[in-house]
Amino acid sequence: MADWQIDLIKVVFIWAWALLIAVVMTWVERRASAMMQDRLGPNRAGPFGLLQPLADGIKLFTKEDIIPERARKILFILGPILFALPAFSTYAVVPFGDKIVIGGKEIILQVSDVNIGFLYVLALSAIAVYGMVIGGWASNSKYSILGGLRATAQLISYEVPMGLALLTIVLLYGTFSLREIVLQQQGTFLGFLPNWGFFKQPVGFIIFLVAAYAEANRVPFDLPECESELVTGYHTEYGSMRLGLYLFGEYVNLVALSAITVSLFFGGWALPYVDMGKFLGPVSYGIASFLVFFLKQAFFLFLFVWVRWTVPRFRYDQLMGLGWKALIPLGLVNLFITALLVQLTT
Amino acid sequence: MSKEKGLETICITTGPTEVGDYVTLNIGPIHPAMHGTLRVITQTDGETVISAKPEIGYLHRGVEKLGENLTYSQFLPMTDRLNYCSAICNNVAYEMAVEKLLGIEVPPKAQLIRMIMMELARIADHQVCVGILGVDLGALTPFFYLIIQREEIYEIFEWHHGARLTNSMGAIGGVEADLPDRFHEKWPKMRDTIRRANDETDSLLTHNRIWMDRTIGVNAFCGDDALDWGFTGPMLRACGVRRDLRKDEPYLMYDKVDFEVPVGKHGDVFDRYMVRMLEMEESVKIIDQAYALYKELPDDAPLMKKMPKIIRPPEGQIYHAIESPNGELGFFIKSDGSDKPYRIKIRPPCYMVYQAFEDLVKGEMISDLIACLSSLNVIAGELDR
Amino acid sequence: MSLKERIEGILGRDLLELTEFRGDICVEIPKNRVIQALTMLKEEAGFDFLSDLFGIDNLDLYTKAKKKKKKSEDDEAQEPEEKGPPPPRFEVIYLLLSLSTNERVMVKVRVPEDDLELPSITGLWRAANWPEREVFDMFGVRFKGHPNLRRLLMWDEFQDHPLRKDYPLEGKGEERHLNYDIA
Amino acid sequence: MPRRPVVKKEYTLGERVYLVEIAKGLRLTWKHFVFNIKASFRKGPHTVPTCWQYPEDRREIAPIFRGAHMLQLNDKGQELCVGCGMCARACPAKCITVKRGKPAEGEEDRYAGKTMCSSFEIDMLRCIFCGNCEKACPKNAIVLGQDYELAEYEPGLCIYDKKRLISNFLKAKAEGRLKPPPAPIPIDAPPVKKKTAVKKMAPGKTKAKGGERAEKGKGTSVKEEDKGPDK
Repeated sequence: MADWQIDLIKVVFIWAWALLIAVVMTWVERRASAMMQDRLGPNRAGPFGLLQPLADGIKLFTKEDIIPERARKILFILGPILFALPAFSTYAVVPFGDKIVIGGKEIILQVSDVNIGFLYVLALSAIAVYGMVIGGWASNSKYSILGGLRATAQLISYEVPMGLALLTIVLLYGTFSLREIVLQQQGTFLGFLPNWGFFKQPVGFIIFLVAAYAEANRVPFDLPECESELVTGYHTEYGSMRLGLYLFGEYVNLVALSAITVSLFFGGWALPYVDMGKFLGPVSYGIASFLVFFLKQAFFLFLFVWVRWTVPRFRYDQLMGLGWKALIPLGLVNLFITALLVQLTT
Repeated sequence: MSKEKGLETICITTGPTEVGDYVTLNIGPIHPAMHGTLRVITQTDGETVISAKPEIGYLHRGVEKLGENLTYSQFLPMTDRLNYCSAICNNVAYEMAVEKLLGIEVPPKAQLIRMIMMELARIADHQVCVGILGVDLGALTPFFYLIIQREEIYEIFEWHHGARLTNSMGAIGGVEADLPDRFHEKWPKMRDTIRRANDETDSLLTHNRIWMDRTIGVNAFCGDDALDWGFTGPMLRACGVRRDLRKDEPYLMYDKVDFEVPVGKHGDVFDRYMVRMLEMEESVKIIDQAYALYKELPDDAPLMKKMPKIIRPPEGQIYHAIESPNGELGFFIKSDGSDKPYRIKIRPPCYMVYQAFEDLVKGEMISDLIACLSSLNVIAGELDR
Repeated sequence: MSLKERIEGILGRDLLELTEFRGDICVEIPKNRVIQALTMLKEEAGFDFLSDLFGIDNLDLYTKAKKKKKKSEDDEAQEPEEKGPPPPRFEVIYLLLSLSTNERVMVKVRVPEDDLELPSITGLWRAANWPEREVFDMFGVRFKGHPNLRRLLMWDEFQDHPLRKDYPLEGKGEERHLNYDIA
Repeated sequence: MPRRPVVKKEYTLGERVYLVEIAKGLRLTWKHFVFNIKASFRKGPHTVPTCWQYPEDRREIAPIFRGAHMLQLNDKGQELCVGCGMCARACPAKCITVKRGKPAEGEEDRYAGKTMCSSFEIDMLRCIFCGNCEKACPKNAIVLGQDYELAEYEPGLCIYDKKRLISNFLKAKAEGRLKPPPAPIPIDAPPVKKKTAVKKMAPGKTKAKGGERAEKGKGTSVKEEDKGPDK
């Protein structure tokens, strides 16, 4: 097989996989929240209600597509696409496994190992905000525009702490490439802890996690769509599959963010203390590393759901206050200390 | 963010001053956070509310006019539709008003049953209010923990008088049924589950900093302002005024039971929430005591006064008020000696509270407007009548 | 000193009538002295809380009384009473409450049909704001000095006053007229 | 600007850092999650205690529930309704229309009374399920049953006629969901003076007056009251 064919397969596979997880996530969200709230959740369509997302998809596809009068038509159509695309594209740099040897050919389980993977992630998450603000603006509705504006302010504010948290990781590992970082996290640290970013950078991890919640517009940071205040915020006027794209993009975003969390702070595909490569064949090793990665990712995906159904929502000014007055100073101090330590130890 | 207040005041004072620079945001009557059909026309400067004009009447059904055309016992089901979260309190308030007009007093057992049912209804009402407050602030889970307990309460209602929401409990002159077996069976267990649900709500919300930031200091209100606006009930008590008709003008057998009146300090959303949470606890205590009193009475103790089939009160006018979950619920009835009331005026508690809405939310943010509205527990059925 | 005596002492000449029914005291005050009398009650008698404010239409009461009289006195000529000015059709009742003593008093003001105006007491109690609007809405009594005397429950274009006794229960067939200005 | 009391926010350190309380909350939701997951894997219906799987799994309805109306028959299968129209008069929603009639020749034993209702219609779209009709009924003929699924595809079907009301009864009888006969209400007889004085109200002669009038007006009223509505 030619290289481009392998790349194509990888691209198709990871897109399909991300889509699948996102689809299942909508089901997990509803079932898990139901279980936390002493309810049952959707359990009619298919076994355990697993076909519910499919039914929802069919519903969304077959609904009438309404573009409100006096909406900016082109932008209105562009909004959801701009929102969903960057979320998908983030997967390009996520190392979802180590490598797999098929037919003597070593395939790295990553679409492309860009040496500036970090910047790529940050840049894409910055683009996602356009989807929201354009959708909010084009809808010609006050609720939507408020949601769009909130989204802009929130995402821009939380990109800074996110960047600061990521910078500490860059300082630690000295590279921008996600694959390199994962490789450097193998082995142990201080003799007994796994050599994970989480143990080396707990503060950075917390900042990153909080910022990730804010970037994903999840409770407690779901101000842009805050259904009790802004109806549904920036996508109030959307219907049919355009709405579906927004909702879906959110989950794709979640999957991407938890994948990045895993590769930066939790050692990616590697198991702690155990080197799977030693006792597994090349093919099974590839699959195993992929599964390990997925399990770690699944934990964070569940955490997203779990937190959502536990905490209330911030207010706009409190959200800004947390970002600018707590996370950014904390991130700066953390960065400074990390830089100092790195300088002293090397 | 304890220093958040500073930022907020800057926002308010430096905002544009010309009217044209504000955004008019029409919240309601169809909006997820407008319980029932409320409508608030707000002018906002960014996220800050400059003015908020409540418009009411979307659920106006002319209950008072209807009352003038129905007989005294026919009007009873109409009172269910006032505050549908605690219909029993409306029923009892109306029944007691007519009984006052007739000059009769119901037998003690009936009084105790009414008390027990009213306190159950109060718990149910507060559960909804607190739960909805959580929902509007983004915490959906406590709502379910509370609403499950409400279902248990509704089951007792159903077994007592056959309806869950629109209860139409009792009749003029007493109650028609003894406490159901369900109550005897369930109450000892239910007392604990109600408390457990409250504890769970408490541990999910009360000390959570996000919740505290969202509620503490949000539309705080002065006690004397509240009295000037005619606040009653939990809203007034949250402002620090200890006033509870159950204590001040005891009716039924409230003077025989021992309970506390929880009082807040600042009248902010947090205090309202806490007052309601504590009141549920007090209601549980009241039910326990009333149940003990009830058990002392013989099984065949009378439940009803002997009433004529058609009630014709003498000419005159009375006003009778009880402490409903939202505050003073009063019925003014003027009789002209016929079988229909000449004029019925309902004094709904949230009517008075809601008219101060603009004062409550001015200068706060849109999110606080929503929080404020849910903490007022405005029930459109009661407000518009 | 009982409540009755206290009220009598405070209101003095402003007290037109004091009735008691089942412990509820109703005081009638003259129409042109509403503010003064209520201020006195608020400041001197300690009735510092306005519980409610509402109107009553006495039309049916009078027609009924007239019919009764006619029936009882048959055809004997007893006309002179009907020639006097008709009794004021409307009443507005203020429900006052004393927070310190927990006593309630109803203050009644009669409003004749040809002079449907009362001074607003929103300056005394802000709580009177919506109730006054509602009385205006339902009975057509105008309150002078009210900050925002618009219809409260009925829509603005509505013409009648539905709680008047001559308004039929099921309405006069009005339909809501909506004037959307579509640009 | 309205006056606002100054509120000082006094947080403990645990509250200040967000995460402690959030962790506590997470523990609570986790507990519920595990409990319900375990419950949902148990065999049998209604394992998650708060959820009823509605069409298959129904909650118990109280026998005195106020649902769809039915016209009762007595043990001999005779119609109890005499068409007196008390229910129609007691109805606050004015949804009942009754026409009184005489049973046709040779059909007298189909009816328990001397008269019967030649037509009986209840407009379920107007009905508010208050139960006043069954309280008013002197023969205990109309009762509100336990049916609560009353949706129809056409508005016309929501007007229940006599046939439908009787078939409601027969259905309920077949399913054993009949309403229990009303239990007598213990009534405070007039000579008994009240023992507990809560309100300071003169008993007044109004009650006696009202009672007299009622007794004069309708001989039956007191007896009916004695029998009392069910519940």
